[in-house]
Amino acid sequence: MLTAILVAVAALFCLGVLAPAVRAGASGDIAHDLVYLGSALACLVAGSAAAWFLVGGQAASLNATLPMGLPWLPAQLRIDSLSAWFLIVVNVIGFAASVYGKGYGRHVDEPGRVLPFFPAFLAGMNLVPLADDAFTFLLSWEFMSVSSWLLVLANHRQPGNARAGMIYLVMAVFGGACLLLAFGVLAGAEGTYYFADMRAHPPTGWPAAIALLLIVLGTGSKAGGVPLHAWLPIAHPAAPSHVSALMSGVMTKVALYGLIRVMFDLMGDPGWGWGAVLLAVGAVSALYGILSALLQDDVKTMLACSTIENIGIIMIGLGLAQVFRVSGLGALAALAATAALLHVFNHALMKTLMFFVAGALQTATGTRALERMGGLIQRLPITAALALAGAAAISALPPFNGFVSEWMTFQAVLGSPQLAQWPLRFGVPVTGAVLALAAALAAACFVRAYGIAFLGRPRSPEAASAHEVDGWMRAAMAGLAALCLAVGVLPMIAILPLSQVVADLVGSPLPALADGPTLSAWVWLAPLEQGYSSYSGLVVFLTAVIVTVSVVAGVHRLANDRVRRGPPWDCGFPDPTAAAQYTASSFAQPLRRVFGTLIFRAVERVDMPEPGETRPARLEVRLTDPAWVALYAPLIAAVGWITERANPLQYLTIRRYLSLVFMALILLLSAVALSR
Amino acid sequence: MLYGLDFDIAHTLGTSVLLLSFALLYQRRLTGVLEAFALQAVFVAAAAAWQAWSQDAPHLYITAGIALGFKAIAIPLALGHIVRKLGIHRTVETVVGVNLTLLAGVALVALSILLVFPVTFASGNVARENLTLALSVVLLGLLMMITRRNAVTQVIGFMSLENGLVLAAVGVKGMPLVVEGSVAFSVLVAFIIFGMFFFRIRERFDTLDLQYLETFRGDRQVDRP
Amino acid sequence: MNATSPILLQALQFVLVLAVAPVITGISRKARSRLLGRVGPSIFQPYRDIAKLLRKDVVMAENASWLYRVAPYLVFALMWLATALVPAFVVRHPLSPAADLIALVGLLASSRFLLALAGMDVGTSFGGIGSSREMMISSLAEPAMLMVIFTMAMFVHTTSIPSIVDFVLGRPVGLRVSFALAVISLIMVGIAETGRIPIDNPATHLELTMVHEAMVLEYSGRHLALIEAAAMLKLLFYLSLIAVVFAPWGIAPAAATGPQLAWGAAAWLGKIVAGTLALAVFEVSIAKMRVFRVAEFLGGALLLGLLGTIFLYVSQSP
Amino acid sequence: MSDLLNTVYLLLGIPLVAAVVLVALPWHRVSSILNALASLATLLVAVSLLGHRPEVSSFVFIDDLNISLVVLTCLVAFTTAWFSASYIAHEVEIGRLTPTSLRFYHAMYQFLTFSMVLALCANNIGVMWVAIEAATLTTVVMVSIYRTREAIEASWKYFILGSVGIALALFGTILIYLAGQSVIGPGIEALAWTELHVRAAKFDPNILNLAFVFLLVGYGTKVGLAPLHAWLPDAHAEGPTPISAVLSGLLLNVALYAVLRFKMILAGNAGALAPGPLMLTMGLSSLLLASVMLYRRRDIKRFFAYSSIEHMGIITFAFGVGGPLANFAGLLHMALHSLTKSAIFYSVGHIAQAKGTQKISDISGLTTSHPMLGWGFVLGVAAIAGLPPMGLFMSEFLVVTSAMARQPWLAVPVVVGLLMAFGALVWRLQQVAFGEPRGESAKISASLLPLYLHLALVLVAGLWLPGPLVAWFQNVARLLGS
Repeated sequence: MLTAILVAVAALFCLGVLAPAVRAGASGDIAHDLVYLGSALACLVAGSAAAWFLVGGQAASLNATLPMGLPWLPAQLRIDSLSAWFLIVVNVIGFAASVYGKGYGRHVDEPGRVLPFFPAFLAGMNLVPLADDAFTFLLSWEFMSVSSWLLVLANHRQPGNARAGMIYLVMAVFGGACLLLAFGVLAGAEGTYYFADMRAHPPTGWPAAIALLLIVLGTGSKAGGVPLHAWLPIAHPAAPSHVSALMSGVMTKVALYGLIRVMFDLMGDPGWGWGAVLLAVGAVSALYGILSALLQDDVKTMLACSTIENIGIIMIGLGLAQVFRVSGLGALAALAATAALLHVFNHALMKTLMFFVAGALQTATGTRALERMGGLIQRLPITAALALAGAAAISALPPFNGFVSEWMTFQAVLGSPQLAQWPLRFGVPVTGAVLALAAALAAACFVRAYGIAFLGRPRSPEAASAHEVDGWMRAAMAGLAALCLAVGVLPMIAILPLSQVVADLVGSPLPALADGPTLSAWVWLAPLEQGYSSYSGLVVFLTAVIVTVSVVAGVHRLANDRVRRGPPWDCGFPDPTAAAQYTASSFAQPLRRVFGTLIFRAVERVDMPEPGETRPARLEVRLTDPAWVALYAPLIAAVGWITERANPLQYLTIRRYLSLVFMALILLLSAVALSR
Repeated sequence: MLYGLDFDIAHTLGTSVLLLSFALLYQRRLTGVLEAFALQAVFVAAAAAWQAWSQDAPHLYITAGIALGFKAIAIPLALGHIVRKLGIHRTVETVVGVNLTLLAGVALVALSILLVFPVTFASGNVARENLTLALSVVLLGLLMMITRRNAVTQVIGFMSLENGLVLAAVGVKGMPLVVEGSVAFSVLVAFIIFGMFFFRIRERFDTLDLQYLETFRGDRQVDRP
Repeated sequence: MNATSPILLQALQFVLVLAVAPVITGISRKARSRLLGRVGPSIFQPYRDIAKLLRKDVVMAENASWLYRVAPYLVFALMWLATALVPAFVVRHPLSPAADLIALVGLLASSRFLLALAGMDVGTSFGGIGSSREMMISSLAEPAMLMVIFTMAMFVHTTSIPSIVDFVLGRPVGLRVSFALAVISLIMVGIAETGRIPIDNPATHLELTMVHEAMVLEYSGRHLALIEAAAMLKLLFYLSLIAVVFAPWGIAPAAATGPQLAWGAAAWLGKIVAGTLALAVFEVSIAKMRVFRVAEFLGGALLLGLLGTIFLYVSQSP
Repeated sequence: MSDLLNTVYLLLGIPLVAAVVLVALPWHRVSSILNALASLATLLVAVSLLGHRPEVSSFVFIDDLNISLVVLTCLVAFTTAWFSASYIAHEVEIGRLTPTSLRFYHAMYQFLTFSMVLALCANNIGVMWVAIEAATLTTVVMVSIYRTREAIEASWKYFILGSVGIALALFGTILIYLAGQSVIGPGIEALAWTELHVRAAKFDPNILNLAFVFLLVGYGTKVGLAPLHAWLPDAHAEGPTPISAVLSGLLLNVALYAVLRFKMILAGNAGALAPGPLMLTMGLSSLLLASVMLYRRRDIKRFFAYSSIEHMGIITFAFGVGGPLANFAGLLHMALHSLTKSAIFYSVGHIAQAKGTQKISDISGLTTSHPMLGWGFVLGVAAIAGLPPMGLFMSEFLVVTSAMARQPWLAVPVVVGLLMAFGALVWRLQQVAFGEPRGESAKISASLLPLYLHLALVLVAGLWLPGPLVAWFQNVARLLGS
């Protein structure tokens, strides 16, 4: 199986190399089809191989050694349940993205800048979970960053994208540097970079703390955890939509894979404090992310911000798993871990779906600004229906998949009374409250987005004359929507493969699955004990369907089902122009008043024309990212300051340079003189 | 064999070279600097010749010859010519006060003694003394290069630094390539002086010509990130 | 008479809640008018309204989309389902494990989600106002509700209502600080969610004040009937939720006999009617708030809920 | 008399003869081709050294350390000559260079090759010193070849600082001889590497320490270590680009090679103080200073000159850390840096010619206007920035991790410096390579093969290293000690 995956990865690399050649040699279209269909195939192979490994489960892990890198450090590759799970996530989404790209790629400005790097990016993301030594891990990690950076720069002519790419790559490399140092600590003085050796003797005391801090910094910054998130809403939207989907839906998860691998696997028992750190970061990220999403006007930026929220939710799950694990509460740890890993999958599905929708909107209307859309449910009915599913899923509404993982996270939160540490006993419920708030705000956020984009009347001629997107894109979106519903209705299809992963991760399986997947386990999701807290997507879904059908039937029997069309009533004052309808910013206004002024220093400025002026009044809303103000801006300023101060060194006179030489000489001489 | 005398003479010559380095630092007039340097060159030549005799290494006579002919006579003349031709005003402009420079010089000598002192030699004290003196002369030469603004004085500083090298080289038994080395250096110095002629250096090395100092600093205005 | 089949009871509850919901609304209106010194309509007026609406034609804006037409049915169905899943007269139904408290909140959220979208469909400014305010209110009310649930669940270690009921019934009655806080918070949430004064006024058409009404302004005929019915069900949902979670006394145990069932039903009716009257008194005794004060109101509810959970440890700590 | 059969003499002879011939040739097209051919011949001879090593003679020798550097030098010299053929042709067209100065240029080029190879192969510290001085003076002259005021000031600066460096290095050399002759006895043997390395243990440690300081400062000036680096940026910026390529790619390495040789002597002597700390300090200061200075540069060649300082700092740091792993990393980084940096200068040369300017702010959108050149540039800069899968990622990984293994805290400033430099590189890279193309853009007819050849080598090195190379490096790394 590992071989199959490696072959697929190699194929992806080859595609990346071939693409420009084919473009130059044959034609762009051939290259296009070759790349996207090829990557779809490769993802299919790799994904099914990983799934087969996980479900078939005859071997705990498979190893392979490639004669690459340094002679005494050949690349170690290994697949175990954890990496298999993440490989499944990567490749399911990769497959969808390739199919989508088959259609969407036609609308990219400069395909030549996308085709070579798209498969390379996929390959990089496939390699990270496979890496079994620090060098290979970092190599593929950085490679993943580089290829996605080039994809971010794909439409490099648009203003602002250069800045996006710059910030993105620098932050990515910062994360990589943190990981490099962390692995240096883990490797210890004898410097063995194999994960196996690190696992064998994990550090303790200060080194362990430093290593974990660096790991959290490195992976957290890549995953977009607050306060290192600021690059994410800038970079993810800049890429073409199918790439944004991969970056937001998958790459952030791969980053979390690194976190899990080190904290749960390599470090042994890092103690509950780090779980608490994850909880805190997760809570802040969740709330912050969704609030900023709620205030965005750019669809893709909004989605990127909501990614920050979901990363927060996953981190909360991981933090809970960590604290429960070290407190010896196996069942709860398993529950929390399942919730987190399930949300990894769910969020990948729904965020990708939503980014695909954003791409469809962009191709249909040529804009990403909500304020220029509207009424698209009429023009893009199918996309609208699929988008509705995605929005419901990402707002954690039953019977979709988002609800399942959040429900399980809540169940895990409810286990907090069994914890011994008082800080956690108080902290976890607060986290739960934040989580609840985030979930509710998510619903508001996506009602706003969907309502403004798809409902109402067209706000721009482009929106009025939009056309439904092509079959490939619709197929990709439909597939993902179907998966969202399927996982929501029958969570077992995802939880069952997860059981092995969780068991390996926290050392104890999910109690519900202790005695295999029984029928009741399939129907009733009762993670802890049968009869207690339980949820059944299937039953809810079926009953809802039955009830709805009977209601429809009943109402149409009882009532007269005549329908008259007329102008909207609107309390008797139908507004003439579409510009008068509710806008995205006006929709967000109440919540902006409640939260925005506090967190984002939101400033609303109404520019009201004098009587007699004909220009329209404008409402201008300015938001500032506190993390940017507090962290990034000062750093940039500091660099500017230092460089400014150092710059004169370029303009000294020769005599001064000679004196520098002289000083150096004297210093070294006196050092030698004093060294004995 | 006359070990003591050998030692004394070598020592005396070396010491006088060092003293003349101080004299170079002390001089306030350009002509005076030139004379002091010529005298130093003479002593270096003498030291070389003495070593040639005492180690009976005839090739050192060549070194002595170069030192005498080139550095003690030709260069001072050439420089004097430049000084007159370019009409460089006669006084030496110093960066830090002369007394301060001298103090620094003393400190440098102390440092070199400190450095060489623990060295133990199979080959008698000759080399040790020589080494101390040579090291001091080298450091003093460098000091002169950086504490004098005038191009001529800087060249002279460089050459007295090189005198230190010669002193060290001849002091060591059977050092090969000394001649080649001194020749190479004469070439180097010739280059420098030629350059000063060629580029019309009035003041310092780093102002080839006053008018365009700014153009090269064009790198200064910056587009920020 | 032996234990009747659970399926039948479940079906019975579906019918029962549907039947009772309008009269509860009727009672609350009647009570309120009486307290205001008016005679007020009969408590059965809501039935007539719904029937009338069902008979009327639907007048729909030209640009109304399929979502606009589908929404009322789904909203009503989900609300009905949710209300039917809250144990009324008997503790455990076959469907109860399908949705614990959190899932019930989820169902409500789904129906609200659809309704808010439907409000924005036609693209009138009223619909927008309504949806935006509705989502703002719910975004605070929902977490408050969840905190109340946490308070119960952390104490009882479960979120399924039957287990909670068993637990509460299974031990001597003792008023706990947490529960007091929780019930207050839950009442505040209920008031907000069911669009009563001081959050919203079900009987206003004044743009500054209305929330729910603005959202459904465009609806007419059977669609409006469904939405009205859903609103009534929502009121009933909260009443019976509070009743069953905080005062489950009298409810019939699982596998109950006829008399137990009858007694259970009677107790339930009594409790919700009492709740309705209390609500009416509360409503007439205070004034409607500005929309932006709602945040503070619900923020208070959220904090109370959180306090409740924290106090659990205080009361629990050895 | 096997010395005369020694292949090394052939290696040295070819460029010397070529230099003499080229002085005589008036036609610059012919001479540029001849120049390339001569370098090719030199390269072939150098490669033949890999097959059988000539026995050590009293004058020249080949061992694990210098063989790889010799081959590298000849390779880069050849590719640079190839690149220079097209570059120079363009310079003549636009009249920046006259045929007469070109005769000079090509002869000098061969002489430079000769002196660098001599410095590498010399089995005599005196000869090596002479060779490095010769190389310096040659480059001084070549930097000033454009005769612009900037070029002249740059070469003058280079000349003065270089001369002082030479003088100090000579003093150090004399001291080493002094240390040697007291053990080996007077005479030429006391200057031979082969002797010095074997007998190092018995030398007087105090003289060795003293000597090493002078050698470090002296040759360090050539390496461009801060604060001795002042000549380097201007010399790179103002000279013809092929010379910048050779300077960055080769001459710095040669000077560093000298330092390493002396480090080996100290490593062989128990009493001498570890040179590590000194080199660590110099390396770190260079790295940090360069990473800061990178930000305000507007001239693209000066920009990459500073990046060379940065990388020399990294290499020196690696050797300062010491130990087999760090030394290996240093050697690897040396080789890869010279390949990458020369490749970058090739592309920069073409860019400057295509755009008619060296101002970064006037260059943009290169991947659009000149795809092959632009992407080559992107690859090169990505490599120099240490991005995978290029080789420098591997060497930098090794540098940092080996530093972590020995002095964990030192790894932090290194990483900070690397990040700083990285930021500047990416910033400028995006500015030059992406965005809307601006300004004039002439088509360039030059072959980009040298550029892509180097990049391919660097890429391969990033994924797989040939066994023998690793064996030599490991052996040398052991000799370099800690």
